[in-house]
Amino acid sequence: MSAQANQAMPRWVDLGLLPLWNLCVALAVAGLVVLAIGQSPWQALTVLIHGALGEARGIGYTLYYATTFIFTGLAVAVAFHGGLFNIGGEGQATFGGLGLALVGLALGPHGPAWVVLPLMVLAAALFGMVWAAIPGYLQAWRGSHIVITTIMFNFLASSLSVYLLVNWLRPIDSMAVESQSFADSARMPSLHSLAAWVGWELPSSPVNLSLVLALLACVFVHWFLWKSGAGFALRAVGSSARAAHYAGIKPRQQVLMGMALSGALAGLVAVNEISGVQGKLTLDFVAGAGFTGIAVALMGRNHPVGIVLASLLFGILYQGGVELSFELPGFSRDMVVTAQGLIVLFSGAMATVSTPLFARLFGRPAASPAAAQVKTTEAQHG
Amino acid sequence: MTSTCDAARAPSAARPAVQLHDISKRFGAVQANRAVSLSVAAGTVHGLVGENGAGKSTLMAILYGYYQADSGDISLDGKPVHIANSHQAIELGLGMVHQHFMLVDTLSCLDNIMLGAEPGFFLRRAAREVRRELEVMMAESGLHVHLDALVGDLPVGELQRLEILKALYRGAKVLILDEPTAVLTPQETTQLFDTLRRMKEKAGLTIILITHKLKEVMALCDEVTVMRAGQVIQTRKIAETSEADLAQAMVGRKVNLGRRADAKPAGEPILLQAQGLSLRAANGVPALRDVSLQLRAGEIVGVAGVSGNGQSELLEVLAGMLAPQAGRLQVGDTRFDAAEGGWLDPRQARHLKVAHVPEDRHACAMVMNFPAWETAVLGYHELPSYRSGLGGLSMNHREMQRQTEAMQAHFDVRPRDVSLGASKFSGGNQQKLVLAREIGQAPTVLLVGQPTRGVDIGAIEFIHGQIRALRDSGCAVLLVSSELDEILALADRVVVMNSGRITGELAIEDCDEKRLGLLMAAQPESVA
Amino acid sequence: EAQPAVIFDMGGKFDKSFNEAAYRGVERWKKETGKTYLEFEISNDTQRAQAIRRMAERGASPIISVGFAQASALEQVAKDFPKTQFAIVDAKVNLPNVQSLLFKEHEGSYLVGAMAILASKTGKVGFVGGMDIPLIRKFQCGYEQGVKATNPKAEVFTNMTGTTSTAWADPTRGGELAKAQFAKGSDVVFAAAGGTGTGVYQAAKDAGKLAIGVDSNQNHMQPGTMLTSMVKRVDVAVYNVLKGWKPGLSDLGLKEGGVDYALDEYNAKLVSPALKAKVEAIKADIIAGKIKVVDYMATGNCKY
Amino acid sequence: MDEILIGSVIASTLRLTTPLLLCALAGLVSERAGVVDIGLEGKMLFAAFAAAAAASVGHSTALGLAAGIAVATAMSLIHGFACVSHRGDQVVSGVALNMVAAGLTTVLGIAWFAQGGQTPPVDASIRLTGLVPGWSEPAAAQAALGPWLGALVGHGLLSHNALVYLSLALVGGVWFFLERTRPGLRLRAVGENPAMVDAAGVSVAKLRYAALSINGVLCGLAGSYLTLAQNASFSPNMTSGRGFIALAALIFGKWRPVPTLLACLLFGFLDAMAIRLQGSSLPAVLGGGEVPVQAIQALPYLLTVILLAGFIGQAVAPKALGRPYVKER
Ligand SMILES: Nc1ncnc2c1ncn2[C@@H]1O[C@H](COP(=O)(O)OP(=O)(O)OP(=O)(O)O)[C@@H](O)[C@H]1O
Ligand SMILES: Nc1ncnc2c1ncn2[C@@H]1O[C@H](COP(=O)(O)OP(=O)(O)OP(=O)(O)O)[C@@H](O)[C@H]1O
Ligand SMILES: [Mg+2]
Ligand SMILES: [Mg+2]
Repeated sequence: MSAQANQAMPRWVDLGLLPLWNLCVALAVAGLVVLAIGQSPWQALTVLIHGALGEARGIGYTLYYATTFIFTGLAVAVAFHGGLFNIGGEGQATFGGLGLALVGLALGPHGPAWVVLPLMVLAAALFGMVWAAIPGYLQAWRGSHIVITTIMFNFLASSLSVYLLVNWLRPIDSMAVESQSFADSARMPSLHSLAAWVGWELPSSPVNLSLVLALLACVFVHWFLWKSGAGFALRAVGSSARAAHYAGIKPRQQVLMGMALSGALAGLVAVNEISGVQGKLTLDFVAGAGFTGIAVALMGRNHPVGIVLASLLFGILYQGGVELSFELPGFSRDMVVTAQGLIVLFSGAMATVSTPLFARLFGRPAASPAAAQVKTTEAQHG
Repeated sequence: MTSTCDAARAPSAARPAVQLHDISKRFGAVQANRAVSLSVAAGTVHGLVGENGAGKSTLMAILYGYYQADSGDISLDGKPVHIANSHQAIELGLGMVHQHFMLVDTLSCLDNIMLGAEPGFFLRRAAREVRRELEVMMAESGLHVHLDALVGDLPVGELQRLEILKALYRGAKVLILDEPTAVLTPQETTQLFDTLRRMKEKAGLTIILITHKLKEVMALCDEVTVMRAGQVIQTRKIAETSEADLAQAMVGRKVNLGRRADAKPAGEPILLQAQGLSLRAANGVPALRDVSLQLRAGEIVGVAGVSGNGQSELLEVLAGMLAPQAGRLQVGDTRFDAAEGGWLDPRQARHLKVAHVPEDRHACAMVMNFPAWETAVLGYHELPSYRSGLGGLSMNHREMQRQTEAMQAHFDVRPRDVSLGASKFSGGNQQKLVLAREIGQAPTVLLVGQPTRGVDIGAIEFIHGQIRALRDSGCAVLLVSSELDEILALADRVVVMNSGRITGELAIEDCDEKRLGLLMAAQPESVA
Repeated sequence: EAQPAVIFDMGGKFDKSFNEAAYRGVERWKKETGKTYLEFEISNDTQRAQAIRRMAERGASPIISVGFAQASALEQVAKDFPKTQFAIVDAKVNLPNVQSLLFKEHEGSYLVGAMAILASKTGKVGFVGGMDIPLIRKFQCGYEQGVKATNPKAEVFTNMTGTTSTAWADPTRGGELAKAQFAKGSDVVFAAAGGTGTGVYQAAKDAGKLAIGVDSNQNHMQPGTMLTSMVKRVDVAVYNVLKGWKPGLSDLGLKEGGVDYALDEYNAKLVSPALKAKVEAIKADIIAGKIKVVDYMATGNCKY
Repeated sequence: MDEILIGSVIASTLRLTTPLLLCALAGLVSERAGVVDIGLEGKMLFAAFAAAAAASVGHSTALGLAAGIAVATAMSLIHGFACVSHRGDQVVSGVALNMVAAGLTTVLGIAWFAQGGQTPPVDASIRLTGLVPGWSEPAAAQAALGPWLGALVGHGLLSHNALVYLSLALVGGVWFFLERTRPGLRLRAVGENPAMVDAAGVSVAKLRYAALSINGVLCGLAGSYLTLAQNASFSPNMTSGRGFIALAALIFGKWRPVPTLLACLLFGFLDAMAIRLQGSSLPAVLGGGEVPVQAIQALPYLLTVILLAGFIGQAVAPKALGRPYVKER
């Protein structure tokens, strides 16, 4: 405590070395588990890194996974800045997928991509928005706790989507619970096809134009939260509803708006997964990304830049994990889940455990408490 | 600077109960305490005064084991001690009433008192025992609290008594009080001081009192120590000093808090007029009953009253934070009628150039985790000058920071740092920032509550000057304060509130503490 | 020579059900031939195409996809690798380099339905499905036909476990569903619900009722109360693909031994010779085409 | 509805409520002390695994219970190490524990038992069975007590195992602990205003660790119930989101034991009803067709939302919930 208070760490230690160290600790513990089940941790690590970053295709997959996490991470972060814990990214993404698929199926065969795709993106955002706005409304006007309602809405979304898929959207002769395939104009172009278009050969991978959309979403969220008046109001409500009321901001509207935006972002997951990769509405396409978004947002300190980095980390873990199960017989996918959990634990929840150690090693007396403060505000505001 | 008087060697009539020797404490770059020595004689009241941030609270927190000193020693009753945590401090007979209440709102008074010192595993039996002891203690000390009431439901005066009772119950022989009167009414203060005096005499209690109110020091203390910038400036017997002397020692220059009479032009236009305001609080108790009020350009109207008699609600209703059940309001040419449902809201209030400095700056006036420059535009964030680009959707950070710099410079907010988090400023500086913001847009009406609560004497002088200057420029000011001195020093006209009504109105010439006190205490004749 | 590859679907190769059956098939082949194979377990939608492509690029052949959910992924990849041999279980892919292995689950379900009602003392039997998806309705529809054809007055209680993928791994809820059916008077329950089935069989055991397993022979799981299992010989099919791949559609029913009911030492006491004789007769009728079992997948409804 | 149906709904409600209740009480103790517990799901899952593994290998109920409790408590203490000692984010820590539990139970299960993550079934002789085993069948209970009494009381209320009754008793126990004992008082205070507790000379960290230990024990019981009583073996991810439902129940119950019990009973009841409503028909006015399964399955969740929006007022969380305690003024 006193070491922390009296010494400030250089920025590169705080933002670079320390996170790296935490990651290493997590990997070391995961390595122990790997060892315990009779595998070689070192081999596992090299396969993981090489699989995720070693080749163009692996990188493509990594980016594709990261895209989804950027959306859900941003969704959690936006709500968080409004003082809301949106645990319903799962349902909002599912619902977004429904909206996207309805538009895609209805318009896909009839319009060109530049008309259909934007409409699909809008539909995904809109459906996600609605699915989050209802709990937002209930929280603001009826006082229903957002954590419960969003959990319930996750279940409701999946019931609805199973019902629609099984009874209405599924082609009658198909065994699989999925909609018809979209027309080409309703598919988000993949990056390798775009690259081929300008004469650049890339191996095929699912990373698609949604990645650009995700990065745009980051820029937008950053602008929204810290540059726009609306974001100012949202953050004010998130920090102190009473002060916001004093300042003439209407907390209820902000809660509604914060959730709506959060839901819209979560809804965009469908653009990547459904329009970008599957090309048809499938069951369970969200596959826990909504929950992973919580970890992503919190590890990224609820800041878009942090979220991109955390998403990349998770992308690497997902893709590297797949490679691991390809390459190492007996290395099950559950081992990958375990490693991910350990990384969230050590790099996220226990991120400060080693701080005193590093403060002692690299610390220098702070110039002034004000200077120390500037650093943390920057961390928050980028 | 004459830090000649080493308190440790200061002549003391009785044996010292508490001795602090060469205590130093550093927070980051801030030297909060610099070789502080202090000796408090047993059975006396020792005052500790100093500007905001002088290091008083830190020193006491060290004595109470809440912080560890970087260097220095502590002795109690002449024996050197090491106080590693509050638990040990309590065992050593120290009791502390913190600057901010250390109470749990959702628990009863009794639970709050016995927490940490329960005389048994089962609460029921323990509570019975504690209640018996407390009843004796309350009778002896004159400190009365409703033991079964929830803390959240009680007025601050009672909470203050509760805090003291809590310390006494733990067998405190040395009682440290950190700004105990900041939130008390004059009546409550007098009552508290009577009690403290009695306990000093009867029980031989040693008391250390931190306060910004020099009058109180003179009234209660036997000795007083002045701190500035982490150091002891002087320690004096009370008979050997005066308010002016202390003020000068604290601030390093002469301070004038007295009233400055200004001619008040009569017949100025009415800028705000309220009629028949009635408000029922959430629990159904009427908070305002048929309150009518006019504010004219160029006058300061003081609202006096024992806290909890509707002053806060009046302020909030006029600022649009609460909508009354009945009443009418006219601000400039705009009219509102509660019966028709459309009451002023805070946003509209600012459009109508009504500025509001709320009573509770922590919960209300600032967003604690915003940096200063965001806090400095709160409420005014929709002004065109703070907007830029994208049709006004975007905010103009450069302008916001520039304005904040100007505010900080103009109001001498320290530290002069626009990016520092709002919570990191001391109370006095937070208050200055809020005031700067509210005055900054040249309001026509200023509603201000407790403008100098917890603020040191130098800052009070400055804040008073600003309010006067605003009045002189033609603004109408409504001042709610529990400090009669403040009202007497600033107001041109005083209204007194009691049980949600205005029970009297006096021109400032006719005011004195006694008359006001009588109006404030008067039983409302018939409450229909 | 190319190494074969198997891609298991979401449940994983130890799902005690059809993935596991496929696993047993390759393992048998491995033991007999001493050769090795590649494998992968899917954990999300995207990995299907990724996994199949990876295997194809590595030169694996034949590549066997287990589960209908892999159909579209397989179709994509198989087009890109016309020389590689592919096979898919539970779905039909019309490509010259793909062997599609379908099973007539309705026939097997009909048979165990008949067996259930014959073993029932109350004339009421139950069905617990995982998620309400077409494949499960196919099981349910066949089962119902078997029950009703054998005893027109019989009642069948049908329950689905849930609407998310946890429906396949929720033994607690499975157990509750079974208990609810027992309370309504049913005394035999057929579970087609993946890992959820464990709970159903346990509940039957606890209540002293009978249960019917699915996909693999699950009789050993609760000896004494497992009436039988509706086995789907994915293992045999997969083994046969490895032995000799041939393109086109194989639709495996009772006749081909693709589906069947299981009889072993664990349920020998429950299946009296009389019961066995009746069931064998029905089986023979189906094989002979005397009994036509409606396939839910073909008609999109369960009208019979 | 006849008496057997009512009895079986009652019995089913109690069975389904028990793990929820134990988990919700666990969450209640920790959250009243100011520590958010989103890791209930993971702790219950790991405890279920540990209990099943230990009981089936060691052939002992006590061993199973002890293992379940030990593992869940260890996880709670890790949560404490991250969030209490090192002021880590409580939600992140909870999410992490959930992930680790989901992965590691399966990894260990496969490594140890080679049954795809399942544990071998716990022997019937060491499973927790009903106090009056026979009454788990309505018929036997009816034979003993008569048709109505037997179905409703015998089968519905009295046919359960000790953990079911223990969980109900624990509602009173937790209430008594919180409201009537010294540590309970301190624990409530530390969730509202830790600075006050600190100033009163009581260690905030110790209190929170104590709360987390209780939390671990209760989660351990919840997990053990799943594999030693309700089912006989562990299978991967068998908690299926119940930890989250328990969290919802706890918030629904406004962080108070008795209302939390009612919320859990409500969830249990709605679940039990949904099971029995499958396959029922729409009223004739609405066309009379069969109600879609999905609609019935969604019913409990929908009703929860409606109840929450319509009848339950704002829930006020403990003031210091989720905020790590930093010594400051
Ligand atoms: N927890 C802390 N962290 C960092 N700095 C601190 C902390 N507490 C106090 N300080 C520093 O120590 C100095 C002394 O603060 P302290 O609270 O003792 O002042 P004070 O005399 O009690 O002021 P006031 O009259 O406003 O109560 C402050 O100026 C501040 O800069
Ligand atoms: N965590 C912190 N880090 C750095 N400085 C701090 C911190 N907390 C407080 N301070 C500093 O401590 C000083 C005194 O703060 P404090 O809250 O005691 O003010 P105050 O005037 O006593 O407030 P109040 O008016 O509410 O009584 C301020 O100058 C502030 O900058
Ligand atoms: Mg202070
Ligand atoms: Mg102060």
